[in-house]
Parts: sequence; C-alpha cells; structure tokens
Amino acid sequence: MAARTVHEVGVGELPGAVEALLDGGARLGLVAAHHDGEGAVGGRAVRVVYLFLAGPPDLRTELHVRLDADRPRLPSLAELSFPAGRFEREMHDLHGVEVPDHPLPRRLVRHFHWPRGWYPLRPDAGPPPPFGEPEGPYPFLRVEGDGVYEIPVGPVHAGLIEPGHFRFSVVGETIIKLKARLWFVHKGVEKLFQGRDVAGGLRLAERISGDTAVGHALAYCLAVEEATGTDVPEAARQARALLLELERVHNHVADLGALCNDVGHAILNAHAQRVREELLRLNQLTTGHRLLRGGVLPGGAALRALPDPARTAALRADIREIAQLALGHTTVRDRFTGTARLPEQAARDLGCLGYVARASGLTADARIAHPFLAEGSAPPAVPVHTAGDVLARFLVRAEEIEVSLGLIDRLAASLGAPGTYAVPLAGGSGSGVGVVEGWRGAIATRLEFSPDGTLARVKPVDPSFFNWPALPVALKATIVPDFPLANKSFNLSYAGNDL
Amino acid sequence: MNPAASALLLTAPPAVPLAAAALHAVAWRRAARGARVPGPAQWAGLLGPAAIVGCAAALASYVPGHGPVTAYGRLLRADGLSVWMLLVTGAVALLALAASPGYLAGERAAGHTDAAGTHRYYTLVHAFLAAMCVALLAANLGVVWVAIEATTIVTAFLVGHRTTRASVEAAWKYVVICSAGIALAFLGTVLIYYAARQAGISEASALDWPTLAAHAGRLDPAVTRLGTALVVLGFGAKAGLVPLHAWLPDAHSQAPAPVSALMSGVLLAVSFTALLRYKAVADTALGAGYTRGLLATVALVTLALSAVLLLAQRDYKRMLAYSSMEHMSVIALGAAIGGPVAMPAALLHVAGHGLAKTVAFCSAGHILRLRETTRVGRVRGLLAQSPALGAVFGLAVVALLGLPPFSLFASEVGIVRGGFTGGLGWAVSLALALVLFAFAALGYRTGRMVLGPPVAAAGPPQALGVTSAVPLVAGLLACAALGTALGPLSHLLTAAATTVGGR
Amino acid sequence: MSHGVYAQLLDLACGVFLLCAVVVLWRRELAVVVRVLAVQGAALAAIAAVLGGHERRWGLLVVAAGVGVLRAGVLPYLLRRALDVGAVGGGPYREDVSEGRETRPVVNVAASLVVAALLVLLAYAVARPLVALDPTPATRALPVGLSVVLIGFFALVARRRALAQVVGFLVLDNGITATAFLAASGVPPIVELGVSFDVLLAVLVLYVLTARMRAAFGGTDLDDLRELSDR
Amino acid sequence: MSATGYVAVAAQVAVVAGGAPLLTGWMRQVRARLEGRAGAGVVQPWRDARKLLRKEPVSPTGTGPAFRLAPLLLVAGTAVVAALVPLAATRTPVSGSADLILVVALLALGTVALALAGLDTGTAFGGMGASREMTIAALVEPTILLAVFAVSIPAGSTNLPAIVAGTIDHPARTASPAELLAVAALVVAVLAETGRIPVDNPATHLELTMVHEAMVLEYAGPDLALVELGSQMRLAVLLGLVATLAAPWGVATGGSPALLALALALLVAKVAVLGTALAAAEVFRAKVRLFKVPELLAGSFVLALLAVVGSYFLTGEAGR
Repeated sequence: MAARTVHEVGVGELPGAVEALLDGGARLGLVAAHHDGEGAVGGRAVRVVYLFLAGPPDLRTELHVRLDADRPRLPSLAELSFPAGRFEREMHDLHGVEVPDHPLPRRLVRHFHWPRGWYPLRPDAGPPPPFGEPEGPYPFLRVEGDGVYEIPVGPVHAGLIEPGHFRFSVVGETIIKLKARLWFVHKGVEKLFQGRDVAGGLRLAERISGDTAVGHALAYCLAVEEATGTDVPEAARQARALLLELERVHNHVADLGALCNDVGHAILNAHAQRVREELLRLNQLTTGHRLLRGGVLPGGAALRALPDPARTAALRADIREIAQLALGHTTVRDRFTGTARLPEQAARDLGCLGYVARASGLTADARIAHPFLAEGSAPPAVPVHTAGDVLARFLVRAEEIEVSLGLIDRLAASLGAPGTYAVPLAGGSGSGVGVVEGWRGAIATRLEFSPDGTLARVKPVDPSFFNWPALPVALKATIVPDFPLANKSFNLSYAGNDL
Repeated sequence: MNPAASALLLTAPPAVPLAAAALHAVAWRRAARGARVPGPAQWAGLLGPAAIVGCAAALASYVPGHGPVTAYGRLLRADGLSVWMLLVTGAVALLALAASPGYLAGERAAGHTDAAGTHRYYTLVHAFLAAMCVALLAANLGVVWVAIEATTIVTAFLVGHRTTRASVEAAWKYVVICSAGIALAFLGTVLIYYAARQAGISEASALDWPTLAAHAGRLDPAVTRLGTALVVLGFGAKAGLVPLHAWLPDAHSQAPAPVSALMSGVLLAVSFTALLRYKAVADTALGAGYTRGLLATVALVTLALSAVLLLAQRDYKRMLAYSSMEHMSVIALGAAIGGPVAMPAALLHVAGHGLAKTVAFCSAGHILRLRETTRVGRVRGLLAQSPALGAVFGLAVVALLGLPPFSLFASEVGIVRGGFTGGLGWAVSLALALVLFAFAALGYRTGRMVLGPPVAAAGPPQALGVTSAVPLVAGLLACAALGTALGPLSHLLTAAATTVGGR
Repeated sequence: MSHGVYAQLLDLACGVFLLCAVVVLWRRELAVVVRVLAVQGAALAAIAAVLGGHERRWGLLVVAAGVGVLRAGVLPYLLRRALDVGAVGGGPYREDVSEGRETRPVVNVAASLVVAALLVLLAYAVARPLVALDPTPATRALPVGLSVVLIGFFALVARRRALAQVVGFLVLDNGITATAFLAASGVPPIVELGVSFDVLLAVLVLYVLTARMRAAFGGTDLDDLRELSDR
Repeated sequence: MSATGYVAVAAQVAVVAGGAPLLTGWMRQVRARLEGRAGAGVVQPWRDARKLLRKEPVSPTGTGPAFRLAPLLLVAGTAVVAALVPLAATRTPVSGSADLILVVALLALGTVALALAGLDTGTAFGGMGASREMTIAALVEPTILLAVFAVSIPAGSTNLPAIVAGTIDHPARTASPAELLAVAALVVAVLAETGRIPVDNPATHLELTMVHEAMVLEYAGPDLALVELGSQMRLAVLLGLVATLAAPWGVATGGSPALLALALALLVAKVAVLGTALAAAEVFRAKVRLFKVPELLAGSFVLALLAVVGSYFLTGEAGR
C-alpha cells in the first residue's frame, strides 16, 4: 500500500500548492472538512483536507489547511479544478465554510427550504431546527429565445428509480440545456458515521449505495486498515478483489439489459436480467448475500464458496451473446451510436471517473493506479473507447465484463478454497484513506479515529459525485426522447451522490 | 472486293492489337516473376496501329467508290464513316504508341513503374485500341455499345495507374460516371430496339445499323424520340458533353500522357461516332429538327462550360482536357448543323483535333517530367529551357486554337459556313463568341508557359530526345498537311459524311 | 400458362422488382441493401423466365438462368466480399460499423423516398408512349423498368459510400435489363452476353478500386474524394 | 334491408368493444410468454378498466371541456368506425355510408381529440406528446388513405363494403402487387397509428420517450378507462380492417345468421392471429429514434403510392 504524504499549508499557499499537484498529473480525489476541538494537535480550528491521487505509481498527497474555527473562509479553487468547486459548495452547505470568491456560490446540497444558518456537520449543529424559513428563492437559469420551452421532470419519476429533478430547456425536440438538481435523498451519512465503532461503520458503508456494497465497504476497510496500521494477508486481498469484480459484473449486466430496454428491445433486457439473477444467486452462494454484503471485513474478507469456472464460462457466453445481439440489431445500434456524446476534453475537465471516463478516451482505473493486490494481479487490459457516446459506454461495459470474469476465474483459482481470511485490526488510531475502483469508478474514503477508537469523521466519495455534471454536458444537442437512454448509459447513483 | 480480303481487312484492326495485348499479358505475368522488358517489344507495339492504318488505307481506296464492305455475315461492316474514324484512330494510336517508350522510360527512371507495370500498360492500351476498333467496325448497335463500355473498363486502370489518392479518385469517377452514363445509352438502344421490333424488323437485324437506317421511317416517333434523347445523354457522357462530363478533366489529368492523348484524341470521337449513327436513324424517323436541337443545345452548353472553366484553369493537363470538351462541342455543333459543308468539316475536325491533342498531351507529359508540376504558373520559360519541347507544345496549342495552317482552321471555317447557310446562324455566332473566350484563355496560359524567362526552380536546359521528338513533329506535320490539302482523303471524307446524313 | 396466371406472375415479379429498388433507398445497412439487390436480381430472372415460359422461347429461359446467376449470385457475392473486407475491429465486439452503413446520405432517407415516389410518377408519364405502342401485360409494366432505372440513378447520385454507389449502378442496370425484357423480350443474346460481361467487369473494376480507395483514403466515404477540382 | 343487417352492425360493435381489451391482453400475454414472463393474463385489461371505473374522476385544474370530451369522442368515433367497416358483413344498413374517406376521417378525429386534450392540460408532457402525435398522424393519415385507395381501384369505388365484396368475388386480387404493397403500407401505418414498436413503445414508463402515453398522462379514473378502451378499440378496428382487406374470406356477403356467426368467429380468429404476429414481432424489434420515424413513415407512404401507381400501370387486368 502506498504511503500517504501530508503537507500542512497555509490558506495563502493553498492555490499554488494545488496548482502544482494538478499540473503534476494528480487528480482531486476528495475534500473533507474537520472541526478540530481544543484537544486536537493544532488546537481548535476547521481543518480542510484535500486528497490528491495519482497513479501508477500510486501517489497520495494530502494538503491540510487550518481555518478559523468561528469564521472559516477558503479561497476558491474552482478555477483550477471543477470538482474542487463542487466540493467547496458542499462544504459550504454542510460545514458553513465560506468561499467568498466562488464563481457559482449557489446551494448544492441543501435545498432552498432548509433553514438559514444551520450547518448539519458542525459539532454544535444540534438537531435540525424546523424547516420553513427558506434562505431565499433558488431559481433555475431560464433559457430564453424563440420556441424554447421547459420540461420539468421529477423528482418523482415513473418507474422505480431514485429521486432527482431535471429541468430541460428544449427547442423542438432538441435539448439546449439540462439542469439536474439532486440531493433529494440527503440522509446525513457522514454524520451517521460519527461515533460508531469500526463494525458499525462497515454496516453503514455497505449501505451508502446499495448496488456498490463491496466498493464502499472495501474503501472503508482499506481506510480503517491504513489508520490502524493493519497488514491484510494476500489471500484476503484476493478475496476482496474477487468480490469487487463480482459486483462489477452483475451491475454491468443489468445496465446492458436496461440500455436495450430503453430502446424498446425488451427481450434482450429479459435475458440480461435473467443472467443478472444468476449472478445474484452466485453472489448469494459466495457471501451469503445477493448484493455481496458481509464479504468484506475490516482486516480481511470472508467467502463461503468460490465461483465455479464452468459457471462463469457459461455466464460469459450468455452475456457475450446478449451484447452481440444488441450490437447486431441495426435499430439498437443506430440508437446507441452518436447519442449523448461526451467529448474527451469535457470528461477530463469535469474529472469523470469509471466507464464514463473510459468511454470518452480516458484510461483512469484505480485497479491499476491504486492497486491493493500484489504486483501482477491488476486487470490485463482496461477497455477504452473514444467515441464518448452511448455505444461507447455500452461497449466499455460489455468488454469490462469479459475482463472481470477472467479476473474472477484467475483469483478463484489462486485462492483455491473458500474461507475467512481475516486478521484482527492492529491498535493504531490515526487517519486512513482507501481508494477502490468500484463498478462505477474510483471510490475514495477518508476517515479519522477519535482517541477512544470510535470513528470521528468518515468522508466517502462516490464516483457519481464527479460524473453527474457530465450528464448535462453530454446531453447538449441530444433529443428529448433519447434522454432516458443517455441517463441509463451513465447510470449514476443518486444515493451515493446525495449521502 | 472478295470475301476473304474484306474479312481480313475488317478483322485485322481489332485482332492485331488484341493479339499484342495477349502477348503483353503473358509477358506481364512473367515480368511479375522478375523478367525484364526487351527494348524491341515496345516498338513492336507500333504493329497494331500500323495494321489499323494499313487496313484503313486499303479500305479507304475501296469504300468511297464501291460502298460498304462487310464480313462474318454482316457482323462487321466498314462504311465511309468507319474507315475515316479507323484512319484517325490508327494515326493517333501510331503517335501515342510511338511516344510511349519514351514516356515509360521516364516513368521507370522515376521509379513510378517497373517491367510488370510496362507490360500492364501495353496490355491495356492494346486492348483499348481493339475495343475502339470493334466499336467502329461493328454493325450491330448493341455490340457497338458493348465495345464502348469495354473501353471504359480497360482504361479504368490506366487512369488509376498510380495508387495515389488523386489517381484512385479519378478512376472511380471515371468508371462510375461513364458506366452509368453509357448505361442510359443502352436504355436508349433498348427503346430503339423495341421500336424496331414493333416496326416489324426481325430480332436478328433490329439492332443492325444498315437495316435500322434503311427502315428508320417505320419507327414509332415517340419511342424513338425518347430513345434518341437517352442515347445523346449516354454517349454524350463518354464524348465529354454535358451533363455527364465531370469525369473528363479528372481522368485526362491523371492518365499517362499517351493514354490521355488516345482518350482525348479518339475515344471521345469514337463515342461521338456511335452517337452519329443513332442520329442518322433518328433524323429519318423524326426529321432533322429533333437531333439538331438536342445536339446544338448540348454543344452550346458544353462550350460555355468549358470556356468558363478554361478561363479559371491553373493546371495545364486539365486545361487540355477542357480544350477537348471545347472541341467536342464544336464537333457536336457541326454534326447538329449537318449537311454537305458542316458534316465533313466536323469529321475533319475530329481528325485535326485528334492529331493536335495527341501532340499536346504527349508534350505535356514531357513537361510534367521536366518540371514535376502541373501548375501553369510554375512552368514559365519552357522555350528557354527546352526549345524543342516548348516549340512543339506551343505549336500544338496554336493548332488547337484553330489557327492556319493547321486543319482545325479549315474545319472550323467549314462548320461556321455550314451553320450560316444551314439555318443555325444564331448558334454558330454564339459558339464563335464562346470559342473566342476559350481561345483567349488557352492562348494566354500557354503563352505564360512557353515564353518568358524560366522560373528559378526549372533546372538546367534539356534537349528533347530524337525518339520523343519524331512522333510529336510527325503529328504536327500531319495536322498541318490535312489543313493544306486533303488530297485523296477528300473522297473518303465525303463518303463518311454521306453515311450519316451529310448530304 | 394461361393468360391470367401469366399476367399475375409477371405483375408479381415486377412488383417485387420495383419494391426492391425502393428498399435500397430505404435501408441504410449496406449488408441488407446487398441482400435486397440479390432479391431484385432474382425478380429480374423471374421476369425473364415468365416471359420465356409464356412465349415458349426456351432460349429466353437460358438467358433468365444466366441473369439469375449473375445478378442474384455473383454480383451480390462480390459486393458482400467487398463489404466484409471493409469490416474492422477485433475482439468479440465490433466498434466501428460506419463502413457498413450509409450514415449520412447526401439526401436524407425520408426525402429520398419522396423523390423515389416522384420518380415513379415521372417514369409512368415518360413510359406512356411506350405502352401506347403495343399494350400487352409486359409493356404495361414498362414504367416499372424505367422507375427502377431512375431510382438507381438517384441512388448513385445520393449516396456517399462507394459500395452504395455500386449498388445504385447495379439497380440502374437491372432496370435497363428489365426494360429490355419487358419491351422486347430482351436484346439479342450476343448483346445480352456482352452487356452482362461488361457489367461484371465494371463491378470487378469498382471492387478493386474500392480496395485501393480504402488503402489511399482509409475509408470509402466518397466525400473524401476532394483531391481533384478546378481550384 | 334484413334484420340480420342490424344484428351484424350491433355484433360488430359489440365484438370490437368487448374484444378489444382482450386483444390487448392477449398481445401482452404473448409478449410476456416470449420474454419468459408469466404475464398478467388475457383479461387483465378488463380488470384494469373495472378498477379505474371505480375510482373517483379527477381532472387537472385549468382543463376545459376538450379534456373531458376527448375520451368520449375517441370511444364514440371508434365505435362508429367499428359499425361502418365491413368486419363481419358487407350488407348492413350503414354499408352505404361506409366510405373509406369517412372512416379515415373518424379515426383522425379521435387522434386530434386526444391531442387537443393533451394540449388542454397545459403541461409540458401533454404538449410534447400532442406535438409528436400530430407529427406522426400527419404522415400516417395520408398513407392509410392512399393504401386503401389503392385497394379500391380494382373495385372502382371507395365504399369499403364494395371493395371487400369485390375482393371476395375475385380472390386473385389479393395476390396482385398493388394489393400486397398496399397491405404492407397499411401495416406500417397501423403500427404508427396505434403507437406500437418501432414508432412508440406501449410498455414504457419513461415520460420523455412516450408519444401516446404522454398525451394521456393526466387522465385518471373513469376517463383513463375510456381512453384506454378507445385506444384498444382503435387497435382492434385497424387490425380488423387489415385482416378484412388482406384476407376477406369469411366476411358474410349474404344475410344468413349462421354465416354471420361464422364471420364473427373468423374475424376474431383473424385479428387474434394478426395480434399474435404483431406482438411476436415487437419482441424482436427495437424502437427507432424519434427523428427516424418520418423515414419509416415516408417509406410506407411510398409503398402506398407505389400501390396506387402499380394498380394503374401493371396490367390492371389481373384482378379485373
């Protein structure tokens, strides 16, 4: 595991230091604010941690900035990095950190009906005061012009999907601007982590985004292990990698089917969901839970069974057939091709992660940049496409399934037999960072322990947080009826984003 | 003439080039395995054109006096028009093939081709000649069509002889436009066949031109009108007339110089000859007014277009190509006017243009090798660098401009005279104005190429080799001779014009 | 063959023949278009065979068989091969299929279908004197042949892929052959033979040129052909 | 005019009104089985209708009479069409007015009524659905008109019963290219008119892709039940029309009650077969991009036009 370097910087030095790191090829992985009390090392302050990640070789650099505890003020980094600007808005909403020179100083997390001046993550926040004293109106940007009309969609959607509000400005059928408003399911996850023990934190981490149980649990466990100084045996790491790939496969298969369904090709969806069901049953056999909860443990992993290579081979053949049928169907292919194109430069500027980035020509993959396995166990190839359209995202998924199934076979063979591979946590209690390539992209979790061994602060960041702004960019000039398809091709998590 | 002699005279023009093509095809396969090109083999290529000229000369002495010669149950047939065109084809081919060894030597020296490429060149050129001879000598209009389409196929790889982007593009446009265009001519042929069958002509002779021409009066006018329009459109495409002319400048500028010469000098005219045969049928069936209007319109539009494009042209090979379109439209105008003055003049114009354009294209090939550019602006001072080449090119263009003593002067005067007496004075006046435009453009650009001080990058002075110079000078002399006196050929010319209504 | 059945079969073959031409304009996938071309070739052979059977001219049946082999077999096979050569991409999934699709025709599909409709009407108008000359079931179908000629010509002009142009050319040629059959039970065999041979050679030449075009331009989009112009 | 004529008209309307939901249920069932699902059963649309009819009628605020009247107009118009079209019998009291142009106009009336209702709601979805529906309808109606017109040429009349009776007398007509082209065009037009794949996806829940469903998004309770019934009846009538034109055998030309019963049974069988084929085809088709819909419809329009032209310039004697 790579060492993490920590630099304490002053407020004035921050932009220069960040610029140097970004120029060196690092990306901003996470920003978390901490409210240090009197007893902390540096005294009472609001400490903002910027985590920068780069790799390979695996490099993790933290910048710590101390702000006045009563009137925390930060210089905005939004001009340097788009995600930084979003983190700053989030910090403002949750911690009350002010960013006076922010180019877009609007609310992000807290909707307009949230009470003014109440910041839930402050230690002295207390229970939420009654709502109803709005902090002023929160209008959408209106697009004016001949023939422009608005379509508001959501937050409650037809079909069983999570809540989010979309405001389309449309001419004819062509989208000229899309504004997405999220955080309808803000649950206060970060607050809930505070004060839990390690096991309690794991239960919460597994539930951050239901479809990413392994990814978030693993990022959390890696962070715990780094903080406590625990060294996990190689077998446990392999078991974790196997679980991670199992999660990737069942989610990707579901997406392949859902994409076909969104172009009205129901039978391919029916078959994709059948394959997914088989995968979920395989998950059940492997961990005792269909969504793979309970597989990753702090200090190790537990497997009840190993996937049978014959079964994975049959699944691979099935999935390949479904994907090839979809790609061979001219109407399906036509709908996918050129729809919702995300240009490479936009993906890079927005800090996109995962298959969204890889479909637009970026090669970001934490399995290679931040490996937790021994050398040589990284995936043999990361599928990358350059078109950035729905077809590219479909192809990246289909090809990743191939790679993942290969990895599953290899890891299962290397493990040999199922079992619980875990070591007790060592006694340390500092801070830790875990970076994992979840199925949606790189998940980063940073945590700090209290002196009493409970969790003082946990900040998980789902890749959806980075990828959501890419959706409106990709949808520019797409037609309205193609929105569901484009949205599904991104398939971003609301729960993982809204926390 | 006894049957054996007529069979020999009608078979030899296509058969000798075809045999040469076959021999070269064999040598081509051997050369692919590393054999070299023997020098005499290339000069043996002159046998084909020589046979054509010889047979044509023999026929020329017989046909004007005794009427058409046929062979193989009237499958092959030579009348005045065929013989005249055969003579022109043979003469131009003689020049082009005489210029070929020099051209190919240059290509090989520059590394553009090798022994196999040389044989491929000769195979295709001879097959091209054979196809044109069949097109001229076949009595069945369907076979004429097949032969003309065959010329497209054979020359496709000559146009695309280099696999550069420009060359592939030219070849693609050439094949697609010509094949599609000429397909329309076939549709026209089918319609005329339909009309002929309905007129009671038997299946075997419904496409036989003499029969058709003899019974043309019985053809249904409406069907014939449609068929003729399609034929004019279709064979017009191959003859470089609007609206399907777009292939011409590309193909002519990309083909090897001697092939450009053959295509421009005779292929356009051979295709136009086929058109003339349909015109003769249509004139009988519909009266002369219909084809006259059609051809005059097409000719004037082509002339206007080529004059405009000549004005804007900066590439001298394309310039020559547009000049071909200009001359084809003059010929088409002559044919539209018809009659005893304009029709022979038009046919004479075919010959004069063929010879002069061959010289022009072959010398353009030499210029390209010397200066390695086709831009007019970069070829200044030709006369200073290579006096012989400059002079030949200059004189060829003078001939193309229609100045005396070259035959194009005589033929253009004939067409104009015919036009004013034949009731198409307005068309001729318009054409004269347009030709004047073309004249100015061509003259100005050629002047810039030939005269003046050489450009800096021109390189040392170079003499034109004797072997290269002889065919060029011979072509110019022949063109000038035709312009001064027709001599024994005037009978043939009259016979040729009479065949297609030049009475 | 009774007169009614003959007319019915002839009409059916002509209907399929015309429909194929329209479908060529309608569909964008070249693989489908090539299959449709094969069907059209078969319909053309059927027209010839029905005529031959009706007029009891056994030579025409032989011609029909030859036409069938060439236009429903050999030529589509050649196009199919050219298409397969152009297919790229390794692995289980093919990413780029643009070579096999007419993605951006010069005239969009809806408009070209309307144009096809107008062309059919034009053909009907143009063919009236032809039908009037000798109204039989066969000559009444002459507008079908002319429509296909016009549609083929339009496809040739309005398509951007090299192979689509070749298909347009072949549709044009099929139309002419059909016109010949319908008008006069086909041209004399020697001419038919020569024409078929020429068409085969032309397609072979275009096949080779397609390969060269791929080598020189990296694709068969005819919009890339911009080397030669009068500038 | 015999009493059987009146019975025939009543039977046609009854069969269409009662059977249309069953047809939809049957098609959903076929689809479900082909996709490996159990399906809700053939009578589910009737159960849905019962459920909806029991609900309290709710109209969005601000809507006017157009919104309330549209479902009634849709159902009534379709019922009239069901009475006019010679689905089971050619000689009925109304057969004289069963003109093809009237039928197409009545079908268009329902479409326009729903589109107006969609606009009347003032919501973005209603307007969007209405605009899409009218775009499609503008292309579909001429196609239907032209296709049926092509079929009417041999009969020399645009009266539907006359056309059907003519085809029964001259069965060879059904195999003529004009007729085949017309039926092909009609099938595509019917797919578009009834909002089936590949034009619209009747099973979708995604508001932004819908056409028909977007227009009726604001309906609830008994109104929704009527709208659903109306759409189901349209599907049944149009499939019945295709079946009657393409394979008219069995349609009663005489007045015998037994023949009429047989005709009704055959009608049900024919429509069920068509429905099965349609549902099965839908399983393997995907919905085309909205902007490609005009391409598809232009194609069917050309087919219809070719059918008309073809029935003139192909011998025309084949069926005569």
